[in-house]
Formats: sequence, C-alpha cells, structure tokens
Amino acid sequence: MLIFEHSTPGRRATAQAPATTAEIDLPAQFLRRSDTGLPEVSEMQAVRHYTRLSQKNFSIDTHFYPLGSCTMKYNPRACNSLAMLPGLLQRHPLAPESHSQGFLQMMFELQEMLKAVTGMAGVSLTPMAGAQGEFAGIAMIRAYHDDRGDAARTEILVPDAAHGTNPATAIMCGYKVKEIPTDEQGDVDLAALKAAVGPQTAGLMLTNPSTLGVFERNIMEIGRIVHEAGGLLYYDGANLNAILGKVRPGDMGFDVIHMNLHKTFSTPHGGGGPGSGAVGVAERLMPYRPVPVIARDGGRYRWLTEDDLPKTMGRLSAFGGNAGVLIRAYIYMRMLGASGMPRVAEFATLNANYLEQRLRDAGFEAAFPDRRASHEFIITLKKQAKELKVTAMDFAKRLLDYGYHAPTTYFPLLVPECLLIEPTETESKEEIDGFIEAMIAIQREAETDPDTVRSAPHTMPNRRFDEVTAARTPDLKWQAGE
Amino acid sequence: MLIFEHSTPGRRATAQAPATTAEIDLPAQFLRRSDTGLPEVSEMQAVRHYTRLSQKNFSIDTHFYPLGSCTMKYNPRACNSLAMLPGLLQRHPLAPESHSQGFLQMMFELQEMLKAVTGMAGVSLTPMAGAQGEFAGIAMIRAYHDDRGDAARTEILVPDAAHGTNPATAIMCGYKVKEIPTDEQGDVDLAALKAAVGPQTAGLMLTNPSTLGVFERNIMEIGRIVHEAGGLLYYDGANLNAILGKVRPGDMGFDVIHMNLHKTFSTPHGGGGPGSGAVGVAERLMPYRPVPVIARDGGRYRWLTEDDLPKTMGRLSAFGGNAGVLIRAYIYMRMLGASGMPRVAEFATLNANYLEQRLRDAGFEAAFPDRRASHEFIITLKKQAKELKVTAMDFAKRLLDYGYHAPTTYFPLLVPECLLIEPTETESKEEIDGFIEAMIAIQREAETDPDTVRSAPHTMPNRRFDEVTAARTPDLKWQAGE
Amino acid sequence: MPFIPHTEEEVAQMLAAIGVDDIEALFDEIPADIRCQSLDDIPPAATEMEVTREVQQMAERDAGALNFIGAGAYEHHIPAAVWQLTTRGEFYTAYTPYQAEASQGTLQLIYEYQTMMAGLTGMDVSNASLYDGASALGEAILMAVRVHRKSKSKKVLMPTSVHPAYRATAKTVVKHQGIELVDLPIDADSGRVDPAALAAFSGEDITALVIPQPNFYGVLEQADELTAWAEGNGTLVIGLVNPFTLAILKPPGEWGANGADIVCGDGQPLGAPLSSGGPYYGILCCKQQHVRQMPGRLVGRAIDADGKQGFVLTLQAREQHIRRSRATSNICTNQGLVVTASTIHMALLGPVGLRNAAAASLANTHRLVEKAAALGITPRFSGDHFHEVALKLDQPAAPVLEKMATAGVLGGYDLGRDDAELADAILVCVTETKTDADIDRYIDALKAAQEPSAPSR
Amino acid sequence: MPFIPHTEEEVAQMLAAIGVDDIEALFDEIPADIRCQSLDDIPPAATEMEVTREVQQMAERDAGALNFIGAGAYEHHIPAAVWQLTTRGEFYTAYTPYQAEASQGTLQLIYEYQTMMAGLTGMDVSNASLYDGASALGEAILMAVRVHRKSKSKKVLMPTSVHPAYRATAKTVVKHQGIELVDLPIDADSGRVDPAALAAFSGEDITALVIPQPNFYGVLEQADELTAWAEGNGTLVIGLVNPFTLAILKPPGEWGANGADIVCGDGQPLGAPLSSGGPYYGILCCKQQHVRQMPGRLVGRAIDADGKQGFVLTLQAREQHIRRSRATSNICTNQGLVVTASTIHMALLGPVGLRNAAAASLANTHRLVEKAAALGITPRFSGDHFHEVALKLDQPAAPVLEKMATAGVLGGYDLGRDDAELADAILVCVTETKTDADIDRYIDALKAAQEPSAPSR
Ligand SMILES: Cc1ncc(COP(=O)(O)O)c(C=O)c1O
Ligand SMILES: Cc1ncc(COP(=O)(O)O)c(C=O)c1O
Repeated sequence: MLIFEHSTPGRRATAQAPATTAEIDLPAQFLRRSDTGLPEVSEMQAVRHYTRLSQKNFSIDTHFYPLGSCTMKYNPRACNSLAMLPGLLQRHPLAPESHSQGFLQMMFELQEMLKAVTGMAGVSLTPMAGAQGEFAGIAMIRAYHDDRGDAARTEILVPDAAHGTNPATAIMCGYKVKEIPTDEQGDVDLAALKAAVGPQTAGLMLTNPSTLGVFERNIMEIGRIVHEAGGLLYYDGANLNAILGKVRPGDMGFDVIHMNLHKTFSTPHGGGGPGSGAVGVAERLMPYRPVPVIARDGGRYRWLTEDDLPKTMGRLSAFGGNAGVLIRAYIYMRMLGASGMPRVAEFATLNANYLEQRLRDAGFEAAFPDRRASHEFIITLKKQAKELKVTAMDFAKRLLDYGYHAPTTYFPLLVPECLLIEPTETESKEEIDGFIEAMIAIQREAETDPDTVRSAPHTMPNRRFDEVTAARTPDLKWQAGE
Repeated sequence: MLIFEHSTPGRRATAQAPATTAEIDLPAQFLRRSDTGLPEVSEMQAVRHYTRLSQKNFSIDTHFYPLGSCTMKYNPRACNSLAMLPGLLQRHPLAPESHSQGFLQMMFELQEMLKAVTGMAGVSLTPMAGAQGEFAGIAMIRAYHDDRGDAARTEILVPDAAHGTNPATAIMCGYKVKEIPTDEQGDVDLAALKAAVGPQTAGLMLTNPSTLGVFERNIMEIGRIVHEAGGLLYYDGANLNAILGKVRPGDMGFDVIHMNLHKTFSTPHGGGGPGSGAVGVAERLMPYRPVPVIARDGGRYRWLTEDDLPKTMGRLSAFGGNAGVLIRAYIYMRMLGASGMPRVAEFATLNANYLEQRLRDAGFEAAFPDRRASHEFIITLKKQAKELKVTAMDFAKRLLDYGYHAPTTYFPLLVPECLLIEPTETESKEEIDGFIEAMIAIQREAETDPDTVRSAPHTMPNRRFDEVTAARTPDLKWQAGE
Repeated sequence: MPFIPHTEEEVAQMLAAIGVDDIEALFDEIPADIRCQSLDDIPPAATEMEVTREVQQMAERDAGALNFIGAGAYEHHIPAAVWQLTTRGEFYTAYTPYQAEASQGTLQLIYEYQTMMAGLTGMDVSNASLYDGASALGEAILMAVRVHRKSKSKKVLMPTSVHPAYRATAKTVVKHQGIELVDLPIDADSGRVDPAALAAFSGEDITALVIPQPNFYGVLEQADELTAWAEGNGTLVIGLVNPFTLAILKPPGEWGANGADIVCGDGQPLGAPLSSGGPYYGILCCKQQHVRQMPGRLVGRAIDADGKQGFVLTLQAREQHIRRSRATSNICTNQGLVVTASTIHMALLGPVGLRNAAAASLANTHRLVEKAAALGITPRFSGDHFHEVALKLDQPAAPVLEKMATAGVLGGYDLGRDDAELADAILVCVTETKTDADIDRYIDALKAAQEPSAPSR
Repeated sequence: MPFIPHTEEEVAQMLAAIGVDDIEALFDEIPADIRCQSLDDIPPAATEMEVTREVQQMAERDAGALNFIGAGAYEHHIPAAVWQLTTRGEFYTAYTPYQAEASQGTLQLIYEYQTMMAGLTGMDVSNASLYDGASALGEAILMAVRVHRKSKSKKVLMPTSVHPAYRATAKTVVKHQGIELVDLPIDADSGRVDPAALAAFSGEDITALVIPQPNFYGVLEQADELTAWAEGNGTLVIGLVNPFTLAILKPPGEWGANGADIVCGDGQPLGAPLSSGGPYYGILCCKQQHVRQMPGRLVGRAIDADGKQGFVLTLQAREQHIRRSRATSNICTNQGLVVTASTIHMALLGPVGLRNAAAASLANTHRLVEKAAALGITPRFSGDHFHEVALKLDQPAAPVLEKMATAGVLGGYDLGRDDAELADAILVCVTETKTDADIDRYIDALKAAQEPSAPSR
C-alpha cells in the first residue's frame, strides 16, 4: 500500500504543524490554488509505513552484498552518530569562518589524509559522487590544455571495460570518446592504444584494478604512451579499495583521480546516494581544482575560492559538496589510521581470491583464470546459459532466495553471462563459505530443477517484474482517485 | 543462529577496544582465570545479527497491537531523540545541584503536571514500574497505619479481576490478601465488600476502569465503605488512559495511586521495559512518599531526601528511578498539553466502543454487553471453544497471520476464553476496520476450516511452541561446544 | 584490526586454499617499484571512543549561534522521526535498487517521492533526485537544449537574480557544450527581472528562460508574465524553485498558460539539515512529453510474474550504465538517502503542516522587517518577498555582520560578496524556527553592531 | 490533535455505528459530580519544534563538566551501534514477548543475554533483569530467605561497605517480611570487611551474607575467605558485583569452594549511559538448584510444532501473572530495552574489548592516585582497589568539591554525606574514558580547590 492510500482528507494528527493564524499577505497572483497532493496521515501511520517499507530492502546491515565495483562493506555506526551531532547538522554552509573552525579543521585533515593515501599533490572535496568527480577531472584536463592553448585535443580514450560514467562524462565535457579494446588477459591492448593516441588525445580514463577484476600490469607503459602523446592520465577511483595503502595512483603516474568515498571510505550507499567523488590532482593540475578547497593559514582554516584559484574548472554545487558524507569518511579514516589502510586492500584481496578459488574448485569458470583476482573477480556462466539455459540473471535472482544479495550482473559488458563478485574485507570467512555453498546448491538446482532457478526469486516481496511493459508505458506517479 | 555461533576465537575486529599494555597489578587471589564466554564477532556481524533479530518482532512501529491493559500506543520519536541528547545522557545522577538545574526543572514540572492530571497532592517519580509503584503505595499505606499506631490492619482487599501484581505486592508488604468478587455487570460486589471490611482492613486496591473494561460505577460508595472502616484506597493506574482528563483519581477519593508512564504517557515498552510507576498521594500520605522527590526553592530546584521526609517509606533504587523514561513522559505531556489530555481518553474510548460494537454486530459475544466499553473491552469466545473447538488462543495466534498482534488472552481470569482488546487512541479507523475484517475472516475459518486456525500461526518465524517441555527441562543458556 | 573479522587461523586456511604463502603474494602483479612505501602522514588508528570525543569537541566549537542566514540553505524544523527512520540500516546501507525484488522498500519510497514532488511543483513527472539545486539547474539547461531541438541558438536567459553560486555551477556544467548563458538584468528597484530587459529579446531564438521563484533576494518574480513571454517567444521555461514555498506559492506547473517545461531546485528545505551545505538533493521535474530526455533515475510501477504490483527502475535506456556516451547525463549515484528523509518529512508534515510552516516563516519575516523599520532600516528591494529579505544599512554590511557574529547572531548573508553595489545590504532569512524573542535578539544585535564601536581605551 | 488520526467525518461514522450522539455520551457511566473540571495547571500544547528547543537548552545547561564521580554509576564508552540498534522500532516499541511467535527477536536476544551474564558471573543461570542493582539486592535477599528454608533466623549480614543507597533500598524491599539486615562493620584501615567482626557470627544461624565486590569504597573484599566462612557456617552467599570488573576479577561463581549462591548487581556499566540514574538494570544470577525461587522473567529454548528451535518465556509459574499472591516477586515490567542495549554492547566489545576497557580503567585510576600523591593526598583505605578510590584530604571534602565543580570538574563523591568520619574523603572514579590530560586537569583543579581562597576584595 502506498502512503497516499493511508491518507484521509482532513486528518490533522501531528505535533509538527506550527500553529499559525497569520494571513498570507501576498498578492493573489503569487498564490497557489491547487492542492499539493501530499498525504494526510498520522505520525504513527508514517512511522509504521516507512518502517515496514524498510524491511523490504536487502542492505549491508542485513545481508552479504557481494556487488562487484560497488564495495558494499560495513559502514561503521559511529560515522553516522557523529555526523549527526547537532553542532554539525546545524552549521550553516555560509556561517562565517569564525564559526566554522571545527568543521574546516576536519575537512582540511581529510584532504591531507586523502593526499597521503593517493600520492596526489592536492585534493578538492566538493564533487558529490564519482561521476561528478570524473566531470571535475576531465574538465580540469580540458582547462589544462586550454590554458596552454592546446586546442586540438578533442578525444578522450576509454577502455571498453570502463564504467558507463566514463564515456558519458567525456561527452559532457565536450570530448569525443574513443574505445580501447582489452586483451585476452584483461589488460589494455597496448598496440591498440599506441595506434589510438595522437595530438588529438586529451587523455585516457582508466580504472586500476579494472572492472575486470585484475590489476593493469602495464600501467607504467600506458602512462608513458599517453603522456608522450601529450595526453593526461585520469584514474577512476571506484576500485581504490583493492590497492589502498599498497600502491598509490600518484605513483602509478596518474595526473588526476577521483575517489568514491562511499566505496573505499565506507560512507553508506543510502539506497542510491549520497556519495562523494573527491578529486586529487598532480602538481600541474593544482590551479584547476574545483572550488572551494580548504586551506590552513597559520593556525586558522579558511576556504579557497575563485579569488584564490582563478583558473579553477569551476563550482560544482551551491556550497562545498556533501559535507555530511565527508565527515563520515573522515571518521572512518581516523579509525583505520595509517596501519588500517593497507589492511583494507589486503583482506579485500584475500577474500576475493579465496572466493574465486573455491568457486573454481567447485567447477565455476573464471573469466581470467590466469590472473590474480584483485578485490573482485568475474565468473562467467556462459556454459550454464548454453547447456542448461540458466543465465547469470537466474543465478543472481536465485541467490536472493538463499539470503545473499546478487553480485553485479552483465557488467562489464565484454564478458558474457558474467557475475562480478566483490566480497570486501569486512566479510568473514563464515559468510563467504555460506555464499559458496549457495552457489554450489544453485548449480545443482540448475542441473536438476532448472525451472526453480529460472523463475526465482520465490521468497521476496515480489517475483520477477515485467520491465519491458513498465518502460513502454511508464507509470511514474500515483494519481489521486486510483 | 545465536550470536555465539557466529563467534570465532581470536577475532579482533573492533574499533572499540582501547589499546592497553597495562599490567593488572592486583594480587592473584582477586583475578579471573576462566573465560567470560562472551562472543568474538566483528562489529558488522553484531550489527547484522541484531538488525535481523529485530525484524522478527512485532512492535507498535510495525503492527496494530490491541493488547488489553497494556496501552500499546504510538511512542513519539521526538521523546526518544530528545531523551538521548548527549547533555542528558552524560549527566551523572550524583552531579551537584549546580550542574543539574535543567534536569531537575524538567522533573519538577513533570511532577506538577502529573499532580494536576490526577488530582493528587504530591507525586514521587522514583518507582521504576507499575509494580514498584504499587509496592511504594502499599508501603505508604502501611507506614501511615503504623505511624498512627494502628497495628491491627493486616489485610489488603483486592477484587478478583485485579492484575497479578496487586496481590503479589500486598504480600511483599507483609499483608494478607482478601479477594472481593465482581458482580454480573462487572462492578465490585458491594455486599461482599461490606462483609469483608473491618478493623483488619489496611486498604483496597482498585483499577478504574477495571481490567474488565468497564468503569466502576459505585466508586464513591466503595470509597465510603473502605474509608469508614479505616482503610485507605489504592488506585492501580494502569488504565488511566481511559479517563485521562475526564475524571481524576484524586476526585474519586483515592488516597494513593501509581501511574504507568509507559502506558498512559506513551514511553515505549521496550520489549518488556523499562517503565515508570510514578506515585501520587493525597495530603495525608505526603510524609511517606518514597525519596527522592524534587522541590523548588525560590528559583532553584533540589532533591528532597530522608532528611526532608524522615517518615518516607524509603528508597526504591540507588538513584532517582528511570530518569530517561521520565524525560520521555515529560516531552509527551508537553506536546499534548492541557487540551490533549482529555482527547486521549475520548478517542481511546471511541475506538474501543466502535470496535466492540462492530464485533458484536458481526456476532461476537461481549462479556459485558449492557455496559459501555472503557478504553478496552472483553470478547468471550466460549461459544466458539465449545461448539467449534477453536479457542481464544487459536484466534489470537491466527491474528498474527493476518498481520495483527493478538489481544490479551485469558486475562482477566474470571471471563472464560476471553480476549481483552484495547485499540488505543492513536489507531486510525482504517486500522481498526482491518482488524474487524480479520476477526470475521477467522470466525469464518473457524467454521469451515478450523484446523488452520488451531494450528496457527503459519507465517511467523516459528509455529506454536511446546511450552510444557520447555518448562519441565529448562534450557536457559547456550553452552559452548553445543 | 577494526572491521576485519579474520583470525590468523582463518587467514592460513584461506591462503592454503588459494595456494600462496602469504597475503603479500596476492599483490605480485603490481610492479614492485611503485609499491607504496609508507603512509606516515596519516595519523595512527584511533578508537571509536577517541574519535568520538574529538569530533564532539569540534562540533561544539562551531555551535551555539542564532542563525539568520538563508541564501540557498534554510533552517527548518525536521521531525525527529525523519532521520531516525532514514538511518535504519535497511535504508542507510542499501545499494541503488537495481535488484528490484530485494529493494521494494527503497523503490516504493522513491515512487512516493516522485508523486509528492510532482504534486508540489504541479508538474507531470519527477525524477529520483540529482546532486543539489545548483547542479540540477545545469542539468535542467542541458535537458532544455536536448528537448528544444527546433531552437538552434543554445542561448539560455539567466536572470542575475539567480543565486550567484547556482549561476557559477550551471556555467561549469554546461559550458563545454556550446551553450551560452545570457545575463538577464534585474530592475534595481524592485529586485526582480526587468520586463524591459526581457522584451529586448523578443523574437530572438532563445532556447530557454530560467525563472527563479523566489529569487536570490527573496523577491517574487512575476512568473506568470515571464512564462507568458516565453510561451509567446517559443522559449522553454525552466522554473527554479524553493519547494518549501510551494505550499503557498503558485506552482510552476501553473505559471502562465501552460506552466513551466522543466522545474529544478534544491530539496534541502524539505527535511535535510543545514549540515554545512550537504548532502542536500537536486529536484528535477518536467512535462510528460520531455521524460525521455530526463537525466537521473526514475522509478515506475510494474507487474511481477504473479501479477502482483511492485516497483522497478525504469526508462534506464536514458542512463549511462546502459546508453554510455549517449546517455542523458553521466549521473549514477544520486542523493537517495536525503530523498528518503525528504519523503518521510513530507508525509509527516502533510499539506497543512507544510503550509503552516511556510506561513509562519512569512509572518516571522514580516515581523523582523517591521522591527528593523523602527531602527530606520528598510528592505533594499520593493518587490514582494517570501521568507528572505535584503535589508539596506547606512554603512557597509560586512563589519556589521562580523560584530553581530561576535555577539552570537549570524545576521545574514553579505550581498556585497557578489555585487559591490549591494555592499550595504544584508540578505536575512527568518523561518518558522524563530521566536519573537529570537527576532528581538536579532534587532538588538543589529542595533548594537551598527553603532560606532566605543574607542578602545 | 497530535497523534490522533480521526477526522470529523470518521468520528461521525463511528458514533453512528455505536449509536450515540457524541463522544461525551461514552462517559455516561462516570458520576457527573466527579468529572474533571479543568486542567489549567498543565501548560498548553507545544509543538515538537518548541519542546525540542526547550529541552535542548535544558540539556545544555547541565552539560560540559568533566566527570570523576562513580559511586554506583560509571561513565564508559558505549559503541555508537548499541543504541542505534536498540532504538530500532522493533525493539523499542515491542511489548513483553508473551506471544512468542511474534517476538522471536526479543526472546532470542534475552536468551543470549542470559548466557552472557551467566558467563560473566560464572553462575549457572541469569534472569532477564530486575529494575536496578539496589532493588536487585533486595530481591536477592528475599530469594535467599526463600531458598534457605533450613535457616529460621532470616538474618542477613550486610557489610557497611555496601553502597549506602543499596542498603537503604534493600531495607525498603525486605523490611515487611521479618527479615533482619545486620550491619557487618569494616576495618577502618583496609576499608573491607573486618574478619574479626565476621568471626563473631560464627555458629550463629545466619541466612545469608552479602559480599560486595568491589565494595562501595572501590576496595576489593577478600571474597574467597568470606565465602569460605559462609560455607562453613551454613550461610548463603549473595555476591554484589559490578559486572564491568568481571572481565578481570574472579567471578562470584568461583569464590570459595562452591561459589556464591546468588549474584546481583547493576548492569549499567555494560552499555547504559549515566542518564541521571536510569534506566539501568538489575542483574540476578543463581545456582541451578535455586532457579525456581528466582524472581523475574526467564527465557528458555523450546521446540515448535515443526520441530524448529525457538525461544519462549518459561517457568512462568513463578510469576505474578500466573501465581499472583504466591509469586516469587511482584515484578512485571522489567528493564528489557536496557538489557537489549547491554547484550549488543557485550557482543560488540567481546571478551578482549571488555578486558581492555577494565584494564585501562584500572591503570588510569592508578595514574591519578600517583599524581595525587605528589600533592600529598593519599588513599584513605589500604585495601587493593579497582577503578574507584577514596582519597583523604587534609580538610573537609564538600567545599573542595564545590570549588572543583565551579572549575568544571566533578571531583568525586563526598563520603561525608553518609559517614561523618569520612567527611575529609572523596570517592573518585577514573574509567577508560579519561585521558592523561583529563587526569592532569583533575589534579590541577584539586590543587587549586584545596588552597585557601584569596580573600575577596
Ligand atoms: C568503476 C566505476 N566508475 C565510476 C562510478 C561512478 O561513481 P558514482 O556512482 O559515485 O557516480 C562507479 C560507480 O558505480 C564505478 O563502479
Ligand atoms: C492492571 C495492571 N496493573 C499493574 C500492572 C503492572 O505494571 P508494570 O508492568 O509496569 O509493573 C499492569 C501492567 O501490565 C497492569 O496492566
């Protein structure tokens, strides 16, 4: 039932409505005549409705969630309670610096920690998600070339395994996109890269480890090729969890990076956001950082704005980005400390390699059997699809019945019937072993009772949806009187 | 699975353990050698385990909960968030009065509001539940008689419909209990009462409205009888919700009362507690109130202790009772205000009478068909039990499958196969109508498919339990190595 | 090892299963010479207890002043239930609801949000959120250009009464795509768009006109007239609104004859705390016919294999994960959790609660203006205003605001920061959270701050 | 009408169904002459926003001081997860789990609690909680009298080293049942029970002996010796413990040859905030053979109709709702939610976390004692102490504490409040929450407060 279906006209069951007898003394032309359509429910009805709705979700707090490329790991509860302290929630973004030193200090220290762990020269915290970080990064590359009068660079190179945000971002920044193929072992095809670069190359966007779940071994060579052609190297930090504290993007030769703080630094995904896509830059891109940036002058902290960074690629939001998310990342990093950083990569990688090996032992086919898994890896179910007519999607849906969230399916696009599996470092061996057993059980079902798998899930609030009809005649809101 | 079954020896996945290298410099005789048996789990494992456990509960925030005598109404969320403000949580109970004025002011105002709404001369907030309030009240009655040298009073009168805590309390206070029968219409049997009182009577404990769901109409007469015999009148405030702001115990002639703040004043039941059983007294019992009590001297607030009330019945806890519960009640009362108090009784009563009438219209048998329902009422299923072999318990369990918590069953003891139903004022007509439909549907099932009802519930985490075996060989803790 | 559950024994078992000697071996594909040497600049691990105390102290440091700043972020009462429900693990720690069967909670909630936001703005369709109001304005402009294929100019009229940071952000977002944002000046007296300035563009190919309501100065634009102009000129209308005001103000869907084409704004006033500027969320609504050009996620109702109703992400072919370089935007992660809070907030306030809060804000603002008048301070602009107003002082605003802050009152936004001609003006916001005593305190602080400081002895 | 969902139309429908004209008619059985006339003394309704602001201000008024008071309520770090989980609606707003099938969450959690508490105390069985430590001591004494049928004296030895408020509460609880609480004096030097005083009772019919560990002065009692005496004298042992210390101290189940018979205490240090004294919870554990005399709820494992394991309230025949006047106690509502928090707290800390917190408290206390020694201030008692210690000043403690409080340091509990002979002694508690800087601040404040005040000019 929808909240609107609990609504009754004229209900006034609230301690939230301020009493007001004030007339609205505005000219009639400005005034609303129609209803807003908001529901009229009691506080308890709302609480009950949304509490029960919430229970229909899988989440990290309830389920193992091995969603490749998404880094669904534990979100420490202290990050939430501290970010929700009244003093932090009530600070206005335009409060004077005299009333902002506590907040600014945290943000400055966060910038410093992110610089240290990525090896970049400067950081700006303002992008509000990975994709906006990408935008900021590519716009900085553009500002850099433009600033040098290098106007011929019109292309961004993107490996075919890249996340969809990479090409979409390049387009938003006014570039053309050229795809670079992947070789058999999951590395960038060097020959193709060499053939593709040239004076038109503005830069290359790369995730490392890639979304194929392997570390790009030729990264130094790739950097050399792109740099020699005059392009810059962009690092998509979505997979930073795999290498945190083990190898730094700055040391791999990247000029500009974004970090998904909602992945590696464990701020919650919130059912779709908010995140943070903080960017880091090498020395030569420092002038182009998005504003604002936090600086320390003597013992005081202050914002740097367009006045301080006149060549900035610009502003990305009305204020300084998703402060509440940044505070959560700050607290998480402080709890990990220097020694905790490499542990993230180590145990994420251990879990992934263990899980991959055990699945292979059980007969599943790895997409890159000769490679080490990074923090994630790909299983291809093309054999199952062909021989048993049970697809990756069927496995994914059936896993829900076993109490495990599905891995990422059908991404990256170049591996057929793939499951991209990322257990993260915060999962225990016990939980991973349970997942392995479920996969084996489903394989057995696929062989003996394939219909059960094909028609899964069976235990969720809903069965599989008719998405085609839904998209053909979209029903995007409830209509009164339905 | 139990938390212990998630435990792995040697796990150290916590940001909670303070680093310490300190030696324990205490003599060996004092030191522990055995294990504590606490589980070793990661923070995420604990969060996931307890989040999932919680989802196995019915609660006000998820379900209609018409549990007679328990007043399961909406618990405003503001009461929780404000009671959890760091400044309130961090206040030590023995902090000096200079650092306690905010807290004391709230508690003083709560005392004043409770006095006003009950018509009593004084209030003490220290009892930690209804039963402890009863204890305080009966002990005050005893202190009063003792103080007057009236040592012959050895009996407390208790109607047979009374809650179990009433007789149990009288015994703890060193009294004998004499039961008074109820008449056909649900009132106290006056003739029996007259026969029972005498110089041995210390007092009478009464709930009004009684747990039979009706208002005791002869209350003034009862008071006269008991008072003339030299006894005092105790009011069990568990049903105060029914009459809040409509009639006050003080005006009904009660000498001492307790209030279940976790019922009428909406602090949550918490899966079994904590509650608060604040007591109110008439003038003559003022000297015997349990300490501490809060007083205002000029503009300052302070505790009254044994020094101020040398005849106090005593102390009931190490400090001043369940402060966090009291703060929640305070906030609730402030949001209701004077005008909100009678509304509670009005709409609780409206809901109960409507629900009773609709059930009667549907063929259910009311225990007291000639009476008004108070905020609750009793349906007896003795016909169903006899003719269909479907009991009140079967109905109760089957309601769970329909998404409604069961009403109170088999209490009070004198009505066979009874359901004591209390919808409370915060439930909407929509929810009540849904419950009525469920009852009708179950009645139909009882007639056509009784086994389904008898073997209910069918949709809960568990089916019905073998409680007899459980009590015969109690298994009260998990044993390592199970 | 905070948050890492492995015991030594388990690690040994896992390494044995993999067939390597130690964890380090799992990193053997990374070139040795670039391996990270040290992280000395990162402080050592702190326990939750230690960090808690530090952060509490930092939070307290910034707290305590009485805030009268608005300028794009508004202090409102948020019911306690809102964030207690929103931070339930099942909402807080879920991923984007791609697996519909395991995400009905979030999906249904977004569907309800879309319904509420469409109702509030009077538009046909709402998406599931963008990042914030400023970036949503950028996306709205890109969308307008995609929608209005007939218009070739890619010129968009941007009143200077639009929030300066919004203008800057929109420019950042659109500038690489050949779009020109043309300043549309305001009338210096009324504080709203100058009709004469607009008339100058009549007949020109203008892709879209942005109409802020209320505008940055808190002044109400003549939205009907502006929309009528656009309708006559073949120009799309992009409404930029504060959704809180829509309980009282005419919704953009009803402006002019046919309403705005696209509506954007910031959802912050509907349930997001000030929180130093974020997370808030961007609103984007449009007419039905434009929906396939919309950026961001959309939730639709669907039927499952049992014929049972439920909810799914729909029209995904617009999005980057399907359409890649031809997507309507690069947006992926949005501001879902804030939308969750906002939906619950709107349900708890309901139509009357929201209207009363808006009416109380309006009345409080009037009260402050009246009391300021007694000090000889009057509004800078003559246009009608909502709950924000520019006050004109007889001296530069910056030092006055500084003195007020020292006295614990954040007196407003210094309009001189963006426009030297307004250096004597303060933008003040008074919401329903302010009592009469608060307003008196404001007036006292303003009065004291205006007086020449006593010479220090 | 806050919280009341009825519309006028619904009220009319409901009244029509009942067959009355107005709601008032539903109260026609209440005698008219006693109907409530007015509630003028109750303030008018305030909105959530208004109450929020007021309560925030009251909370801030009491906040900010550095606390070194213990004396029965202890400041510890509580992981953020504890109360975020505990206040989930499904725990927070559930009733007592009488309907087992709809309450497996709470029931399993209590079973886990019983297991943890039995493990921590080294006892066979734990109940599901009593109100607090003080009232639990009263119930433990009543239980001992019921259990020890052979003993006719109903005399219970109560050391004067038991918390004074606990002694007062226990007396309130037991005094109506012919039970005599006999003071057992302590040795004025060591601060623990005087063995000679105990020996004086040898051979006498003593029903039970209470052993506090640590005692009120923070001093460790010689629990083994005391238990051995009781075992030799046919006297039951009631252990009164701070469960936090049991990570390090010998659990009562291991005292003497056979351990304590009954154990009580306050669960507050395991996850309950100070919160002005409550809600905390009372611990009650016992040997297996005494379980049917236990007061309070018990959860047991059970098998359902499908043979599946689950949990139920069990042995209910001990309780008032079944046994009425013959129940083991009148307790009904207990402190369930705090037990929920405490169980989660113990799971999050685990054995090592709890031990480290206790060890850090111990070490911090020693540090404070050392630094106080530099001021010439030494412990009042020579016995070993845990994380609480009585310091002896060279002047009355009350004014010193007052001055410290003015300086923002709550310096401890004035032992002169209960015992004039200790008017120069402060009971100080230092937990793991205190840093070296905090301890220095304590010492500085103490030093300043001890000095004679400068004469006021
Ligand atoms: C590889 C990769 N790149 C970029 C992104 C985009 O990040 P965001 O969703 O924060 O915009 C993602 C997120 O899903 C990703 O997995
Ligand atoms: C009628 C009645 N009296 C007394 C009590 C005891 O109150 P408490 O459970 O708070 O001790 C109850 C509670 O269930 C009750 O319903």
